[in-house]
Amino acid sequence: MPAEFYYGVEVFLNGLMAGVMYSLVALGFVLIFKASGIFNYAQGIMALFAAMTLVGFQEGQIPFAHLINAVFGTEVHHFGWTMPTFLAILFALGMMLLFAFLVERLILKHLVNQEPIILFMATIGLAYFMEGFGDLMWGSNVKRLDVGIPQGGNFWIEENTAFLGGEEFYGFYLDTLDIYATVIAVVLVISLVLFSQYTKTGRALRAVADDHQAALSVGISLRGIWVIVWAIAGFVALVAGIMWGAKSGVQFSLSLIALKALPVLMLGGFTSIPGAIVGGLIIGVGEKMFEFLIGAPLLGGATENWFAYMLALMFLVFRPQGLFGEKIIERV
Amino acid sequence: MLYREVGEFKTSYTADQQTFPISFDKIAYFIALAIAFFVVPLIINDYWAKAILLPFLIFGIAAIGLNILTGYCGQVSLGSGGFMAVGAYACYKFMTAFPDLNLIICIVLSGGVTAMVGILFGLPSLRIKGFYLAVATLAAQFFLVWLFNKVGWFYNYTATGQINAPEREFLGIIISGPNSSPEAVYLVCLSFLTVLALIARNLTRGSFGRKWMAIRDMDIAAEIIGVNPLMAKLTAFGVSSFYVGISGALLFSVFLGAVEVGEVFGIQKSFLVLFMIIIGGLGSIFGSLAGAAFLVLMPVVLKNVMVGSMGWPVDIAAHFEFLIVGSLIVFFLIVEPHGFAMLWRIIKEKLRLWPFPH
Amino acid sequence: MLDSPQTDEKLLDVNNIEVIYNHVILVLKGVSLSVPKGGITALLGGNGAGKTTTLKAISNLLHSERGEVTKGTILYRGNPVADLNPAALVKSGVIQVMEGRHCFEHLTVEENLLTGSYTRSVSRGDIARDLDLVYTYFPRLKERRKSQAGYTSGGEQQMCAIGRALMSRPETVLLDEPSMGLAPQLVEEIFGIVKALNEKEGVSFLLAEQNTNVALRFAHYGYILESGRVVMDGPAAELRENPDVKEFYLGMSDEGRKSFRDVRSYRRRKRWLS
Amino acid sequence: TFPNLTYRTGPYAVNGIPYADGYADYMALLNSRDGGIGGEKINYIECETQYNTEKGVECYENTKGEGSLVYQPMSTGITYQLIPKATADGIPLLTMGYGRTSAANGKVFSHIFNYPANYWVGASAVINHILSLNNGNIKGKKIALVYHNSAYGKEPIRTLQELEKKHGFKLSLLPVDHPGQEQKSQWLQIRREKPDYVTMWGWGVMNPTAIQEAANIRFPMENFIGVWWSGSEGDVLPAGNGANGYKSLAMHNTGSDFPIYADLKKHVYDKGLAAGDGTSSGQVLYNRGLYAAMLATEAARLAQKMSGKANISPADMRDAMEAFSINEAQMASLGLPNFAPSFSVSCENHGGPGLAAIQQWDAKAKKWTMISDFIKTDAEVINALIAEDSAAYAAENKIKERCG
Amino acid sequence: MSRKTASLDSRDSYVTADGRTIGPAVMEMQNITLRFGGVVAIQDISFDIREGEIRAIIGPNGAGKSSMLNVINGFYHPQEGHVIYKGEVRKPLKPYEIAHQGIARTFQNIALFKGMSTLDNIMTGRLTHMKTGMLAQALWWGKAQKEEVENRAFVEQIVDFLEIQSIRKVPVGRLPYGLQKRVELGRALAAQPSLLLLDEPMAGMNVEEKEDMSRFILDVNEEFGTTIALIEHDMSVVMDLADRVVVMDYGRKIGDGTPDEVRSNQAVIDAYLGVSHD
Ligand SMILES: Nc1ncnc2c1ncn2[C@@H]1O[C@H](COP(=O)(O)OP(=O)(O)OP(=O)(O)O)[C@@H](O)[C@H]1O
Ligand SMILES: Nc1ncnc2c1ncn2[C@@H]1O[C@H](COP(=O)(O)OP(=O)(O)OP(=O)(O)O)[C@@H](O)[C@H]1O
Ligand SMILES: [Mg+2]
Ligand SMILES: [Mg+2]
Repeated sequence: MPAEFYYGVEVFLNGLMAGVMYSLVALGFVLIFKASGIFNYAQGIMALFAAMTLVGFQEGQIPFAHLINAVFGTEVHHFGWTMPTFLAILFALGMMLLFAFLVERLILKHLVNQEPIILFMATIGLAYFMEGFGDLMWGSNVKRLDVGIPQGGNFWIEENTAFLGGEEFYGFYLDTLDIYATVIAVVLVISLVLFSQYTKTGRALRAVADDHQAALSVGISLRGIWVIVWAIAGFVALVAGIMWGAKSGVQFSLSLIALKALPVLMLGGFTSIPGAIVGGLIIGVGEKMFEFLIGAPLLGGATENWFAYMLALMFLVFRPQGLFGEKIIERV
Repeated sequence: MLYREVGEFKTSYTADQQTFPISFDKIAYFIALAIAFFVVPLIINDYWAKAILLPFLIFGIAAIGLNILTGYCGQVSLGSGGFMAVGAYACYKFMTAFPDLNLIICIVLSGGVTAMVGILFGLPSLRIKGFYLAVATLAAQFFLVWLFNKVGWFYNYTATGQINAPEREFLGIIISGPNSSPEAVYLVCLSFLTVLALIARNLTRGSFGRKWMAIRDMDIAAEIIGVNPLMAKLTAFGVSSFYVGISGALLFSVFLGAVEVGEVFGIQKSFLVLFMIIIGGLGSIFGSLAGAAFLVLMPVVLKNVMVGSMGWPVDIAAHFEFLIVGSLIVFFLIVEPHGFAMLWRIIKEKLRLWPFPH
Repeated sequence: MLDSPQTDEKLLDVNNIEVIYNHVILVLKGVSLSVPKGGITALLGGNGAGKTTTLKAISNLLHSERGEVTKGTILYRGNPVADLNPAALVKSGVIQVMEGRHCFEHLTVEENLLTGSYTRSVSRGDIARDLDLVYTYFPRLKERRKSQAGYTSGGEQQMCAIGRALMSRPETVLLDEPSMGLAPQLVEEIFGIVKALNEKEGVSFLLAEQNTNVALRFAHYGYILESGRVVMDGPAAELRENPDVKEFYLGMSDEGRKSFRDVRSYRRRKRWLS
Repeated sequence: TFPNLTYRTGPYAVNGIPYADGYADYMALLNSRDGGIGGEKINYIECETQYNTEKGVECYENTKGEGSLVYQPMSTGITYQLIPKATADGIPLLTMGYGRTSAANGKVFSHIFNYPANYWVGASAVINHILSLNNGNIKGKKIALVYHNSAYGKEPIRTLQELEKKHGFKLSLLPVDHPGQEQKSQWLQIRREKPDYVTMWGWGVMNPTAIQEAANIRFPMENFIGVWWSGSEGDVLPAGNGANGYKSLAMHNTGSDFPIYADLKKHVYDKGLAAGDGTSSGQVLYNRGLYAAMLATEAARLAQKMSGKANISPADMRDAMEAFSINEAQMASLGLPNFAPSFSVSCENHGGPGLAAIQQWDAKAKKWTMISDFIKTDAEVINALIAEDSAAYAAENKIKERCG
Repeated sequence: MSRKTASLDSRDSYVTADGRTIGPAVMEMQNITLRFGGVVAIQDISFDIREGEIRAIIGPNGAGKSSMLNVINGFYHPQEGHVIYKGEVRKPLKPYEIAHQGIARTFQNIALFKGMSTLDNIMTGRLTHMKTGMLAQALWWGKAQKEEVENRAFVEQIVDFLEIQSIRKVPVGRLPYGLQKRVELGRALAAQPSLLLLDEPMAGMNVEEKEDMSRFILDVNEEFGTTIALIEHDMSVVMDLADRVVVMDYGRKIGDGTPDEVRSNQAVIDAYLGVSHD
C-alpha cells in the first residue's frame, strides 16, 4: 500500500474524531429540541459560559471583578485560592442547574404554546444576554483550561502503526484528547438514549415537543420538564466546553463551535440522540476527506465549512427529516 | 377615542384594498414620508447618515426581503448574508465592467442576479422544511462567502480580495465613493426603500402574497386548493433575494464603499436580518422596518447613553449592551410574541376602544 | 336519571368569571356555574358561545393562549384553581379533553395513552390494567396501538384523546365536544362510558357539547351559554322539555323533527340576549 | 483628541484587550504625569468596534467630529473602509503593521501611514530569518503559510511568491477560515508534507489553536514563525509547554524592563487610572499599544512644534506625520530605550524603515525574548510590489501622484 | 380503457323528484386499493359520482372515508385502481393540478390558513382563477387591480351567501370552530368547483347551525349545479341531503344506494348505524 493510502486512512480516522467533537455540541441542541421543539441558539454560548465558569471557579476568580472595580474603584481580582478540578466541575454544574432554573422561570414559562420560530428568537435573546453576562462575570480575556486530560499525538498508536506504508509514513496521528472525547461521547449518548427511550420522563419530553398545551392538559409539568432538560443540556454544554476549551483556550470564539454542530444536527435529525453521533461522524469524515482529496489539492483549501453544510443538504434532499429524525407528519 | 375608524365607510372594493384603509393612518404615513424626504436631508450629517440612517434603510430593505420569504412564505432562511454578498459583488462587477452604466441600474441588476442565485438555492425548499431548511440555507451562506473569497474574478484579482466602490454620479450628484454627501446617499437609499416597500406591499396583498401565506400557514392544504408549491416557494425566494441583493449592493456601493466578504457578509449578517424580522413581526412590512430600526438603533443608543452620558468604560458598556439587547428581545417576545407589528396593532385596537376598557 | 349518584356537594364552582383574550377580546361576560360531585353537567351553546373558553379557564390553560380570567373566581373543592398550575390540577383529579383532539402526533397511540398516566405514581401493573380497560372501551385503538397518532383517522384520534384522559384516573373530567367526528354508534358508546364511569366510579363530568340531543339525554343538569353569558340553566329533563331549547337546540318543532331538506327558508335565531 | 477604536468584546477580544489597555495607559500617563502634550490635555476616547466593520464606521463618524487627530483602527477590514473616507475628511490614519501595505506609498496615499512596518516587510523578514538560519541558501526548502482566510491573511502571499521565485524555495498555502478552531486538516497536511518551516498569519483563536496543533504533531517549534499578530501571550499560553520555542516577528521590544513602567506604576496604576486589570501589563500587545500611542503622541508633539499652536488640527497632524522621525535618544527620554528602531518618514515613504525582529517564546519563564536585531528586509522586492499595487489603486480612483 | 367500463346507466341522466337533473357520472373510482405499510385503508372499492348529485360517504371511524377523498383529489395515490374523471383515466397528477381541473374540498381537521383573515382565506380559493403576472402585481397596474377587484366582488358574494360579513377581517385562528368550518366551505366555493368534496362539514355544530350548513350545501348544489361528495356522521343530515350513499367499513364497501336502501341494509346497520335511526 502506498503511503498516500495510509494518509487517507489517517485523515479518515481524524475525521471521525473531529466528528465526535462536533457531536458533543450537537447533543445539547438535540436534547432541547427533542424536549420542547425549541431550536436553542444559545447552546454555543452555554458551552462557553460553562467553561468560563469552570475556569473561574478553578482559579478563584472573583465574579464581576471588572464591574466591581469600575463602580467602586477597587482592585479586586482573585479570591486567592485555586480549586481542585473535580470540585470546580461540581460547582460549574450547580451553576448550570441554576441557569436552567432561571431560564424556565424568566423566559420559557411565558412562552408556552408559541410557535417554534418565536421560541428560537427567545433563545437568541438569551444568547445575547449570556454573551454580555458571561463576559461581565468572568472577563473576556483568553483563559487556559486544564482539567488534566492529556493532549497531543498519541505516541503509542503512532509508533505501533509506523511500519505501515514504508519510509514515507510515520504512523497514524491521533490526538489523545480526541480519544478521551470519543469515550465520553459514547457514554453520554448511551445514557441519554436510555433516559429518553425508557423512562416516563423521556416519553413526556417527546409529548411536550409535539404539543405544549396538550401536554399541560394531561398534567405534564412543563416547568419540571424544561428545568430537567435545560440542566442536562447545560451539563452537555459543560462537557463540550471542557473539550473544546482544552484545545484552544476559553474565549468568545468557543461559542462559535455551534456553527460546526448545525450540519451534524440536520444530518442526524434534530430529534435523535444517536443521530447526533452518527451525523457527527459522517460530517467529520466527509469534510476532512473532501478537503484531503479535493478541497486542498484542487480548490485552494478552506472548504470544510461549506462542505459540511452541502453534505448535510444532500442527505436532507433524500431524507428531509435527517437520518434518524422523526418523520415529518404530512396529513390533512 | 384618540384613534378612530368609525365613520369611515368603504364604498368600493378598491377603496377597501388600499394600503392604508384608515385615513388617520394614511395621513400619518404621508407626513412621515414627507419628513423623511424633505426635512431630514436638510439636517442630516455624516454621523446620522452613516451610523444610523443608512444602516436602517439598507437593512430595512434586506428585512423586507427576508420577511417576504420567511414571514410571508414561511421558509426560514439563514442565507441572507450570502445573498447580500452576491448583490455586492454583482454590483462591483457591473460597476467595474461597465463604468458608464448608471449605478442605480447596476444596483437593480445586482438584485436580479441575486434573485437568480436565490432561486437556485431555493430549490431544496421543495423537500426540506422548517429549521432543516434554515440550516440548509446556511450551506448557501458559507459556500457563497467562500466563493467570493476564493475566486479572483469576483474581486478583479486585487491583492487582498477587498472590493472598492468607485465614485459614481447620478443626475450629476456623487452617490458613491468617499466624496458622496450624506444627504445624497441617504436619499438614494430612502428612495430604494420607499419604492421597494411599496412593491412588497403590492405583492403581498395580491394573489402572490396569498399564495405565499397559504404555503406558510399550511402547505399541504395550499397545494390541495391549487397552489403550486414549487412555484410559490421559488418566486418567494426570487423576490426575497432580489431585495436582499439590492440591500447588499447598496451596503457595498453607497454605504461602506469597501467590503471584505467574510467580515461584512458573514453569518452574523444572516442572523441579524432574521432577528430584525422576528422582533419586528413576521409577515409585516411595517414590522420589518420596525425591527431594523430597533436593532440598528438600540446598540447605538445604548452605547451613547452608557459611554457618552454615563461615562462607563467601553468594555463594560459593550457587555451591558449585549445584556440589555438580549433582555429586551426576550422581554418584547414575552409581551408580544408576534413582534412590534402586532404590538402596534393591539395598541391601535386599544386606542380605538379608549377610554372604554372593552 | 333517578339512579344518579349526584350529590349536593359542589366540586367545582365557577363564579361570575370574565375572560379576555389578547388583552382586548372579551369573550366570557360573567359566567357562573357549578358541578356537583358525581354529576354530569352539560354546557351547551352555539359556535363561539364560549364553551371551550370556560373549560380552559377551569383547567388553567388560558395562559398559553394569551387569555386571562379578569374577574370572578373558580373554586375546585373550595380552593381557587388559579393557584394551581395545570399539572397540579391534574394531580388533584381534574383533567380536560381538549377540543380538536390534540394528540401527540409523533408518539404512537399507546404512548399517547401512557402519557395520560404521567401524574400517577403507581405500579406498572396498574397502568397496564388501565391500558387494557381503555382498549376494551375502544377496541379500534388496540388495533392501531403501534401507529403514530398523527397518522390515525380523525375519530381514532378523538378516541385516543379521551382514552388518554381516562388513563389519569380522574375525579372530574372536562370533556370538550367528545362526540365530534365520531360515528353515531360510537357516540352512544362514549356516552355510555361516561355514564358508566359516573355511576360506578363516581367520576364527575363537565361536558361541552353541540350534540344537544345526546348531551341532555345523559346529563343531570345543563347550562346554556350564548355570547359569553349563561342564558338558561336547569335540570336536563326540564331543559329537554323547554320549547325554546326544543326548537333551537334539538331541531324539533311542534310537528316533530323537520327534514334538513325542508329548512330552506331561513329561520331567524331567537336570541335570549343580544 | 485621540480616538481609539478598540475591541474588548467579540471573537478577537483576546487580542484587542491588551492592546487597548496599553494605548489607554500611555495616554493616561501623559495626562497624569505631564498634563498632556505641550500643555494641551489629551482627550482620549475609546470606541468599541467588536472588530466589526459597520461598528467601526459608526465609531469613526461618531468621533471624527470631535477633532480627532489620527485613527488607528487595529483592524485591516476597518482600515480599508477608512482609507478613502479619512482621506476625503483630511484625517490621517496610522496603521502600524496592518492595513493596506501599499499605503506605504505616500505619493498615492496622502493620509495613510503604516510605519514602522507592514506585512510585506514581515513576510520578507520571515524569509530573511530563515535565510540566516540556513546560511543564505534555502533553495528547495519547503515553507508553508498558514493564514487567516481574509484580506489580512492574504496580504503576505504576493510577497512570498515573489521571494519564492527569487530564492527558490517551495511555498504552500493553507487557508484557515474564521474563527479557526478546527485546523486538523491543515496540520495533518503539514504533517504529511513536512515543510521545513511554517509561517503563520493568524488572529484571534486561530493562533492558539495552530500553536497547539503544531505542538500536537510535534512540529519543531523553532521552525514555526508567526507574524507579529501571532506572537502574544494569549496565543502561546493555552498550549502550555508545547509552545516552547515558538517564534514570531516583532516590531518592538518585549517585556516590562523599561523605565516607562516605573512611571506607569507611579502615575497610572497606583492612582487607579489603569484601563485593564493589570494582567495585560508587560505583554506584547500591551507594549504594542504603548508603542502605537507613543508614535501618535510624538507626531502630535511635532505638529505642535511645526504649526506653533498647542491645539492642532488633523491637517497639522498629517503634515507632522509626514515629517516624522524618531531616534533612540528620543525614545530613551520617553522611558523606552532600546524599544524599537529609529526611523523617519517622508512624503514618498509612509512606511518607515522596513525593519523587523524575531522573538521567541520561553514556556518555562512564560516570557518572550528577542533573539535578533531589527533586520533589514528585501526593499527591492517590496518596493516594486508597493509601486504596482498603489499604482493600481491610483488608477482605479483617479488619484494624481504627489510629492513630485 | 378510457371510455368503457362504466355501467351503461352511469352515462344517462335523470331527473329527481324535486326537479333536479342528475347527469352521467363525472367521477368513477375503479377498484381502488390504498395501503399504508401494513394498514389497508381502502380495499378494492369502486363507485361513481354523478354530475349534479349529492353523494354521501359514511362509515365507522377509520373506515377510510377521508382517505377516499384524498385519493379523489390526488393527495394519496392508490396502489391499485383507476380514477376516471370526466370520462378519462386520470394520470397521477399533483394535487394542485387536480385543483385546477375543478375539484375543491374542505378538511376534517380544519385546514384554514391561520395567519390570514377570513376574506384572504376565501380569496385563496380564487387563486386558480387569477392569472396576472408578478410585475403587474408589483406595480398594481390596471390589469392586476382589475382582476383583484373582480375576484373580490365574487368573494364578497360568497361572504354574503354564507352570512359571515361580520368576520371578514378577523384572523381565522380566533374564530370558533363552527365558523371556521363555514369559512372553509367559502374557500372551497370560491374556486367555483365542478366537484366539491366536504369532509364532515357539520362536525361540532348544533342543530341550528347544521340547518344553516345544510341550506348552504343545497343551495350550492342547486344554484350552481355543483356536484358534491360529502362525509358526515350525523345520519339525519346524510339521509336528508344525499341522493346516494356509499358505506365503507374497514376499507371495504359494504353498501351503496339511495338513503332508503342503505338504511335498510343489514350489513350497514351492523357495522355502523347500530340501531336504525329515527
Ligand atoms: N385565542 C383566542 N384569541 C382570540 N379570541 C379567541 C381565542 N380563542 C377563542 N376566541 C374567541 O372566543 C369566543 C368563544 O370561543 P370558544 O372557542 O370558547 O367557543 P365555543 O363555544 O367553544 O365554540 P365551538 O362550539 O365552535 O367550539 C369566540 O368568539 C372566539 O372568536
Ligand atoms: N398517511 C397515513 N399513514 C398511515 N395510515 C393512515 C394514513 N392515512 C390514513 N391512515 C389510516 O387509514 C385508516 C383510514 O383513515 P381515514 O382517515 O380515511 O378514516 P375515516 O374514515 O376518515 O375515519 P374518521 O371518520 O375517523 O375520520 C385509518 O386507520 C388511518 O389510521
Ligand atoms: Mg369549543
Ligand atoms: Mg376522516
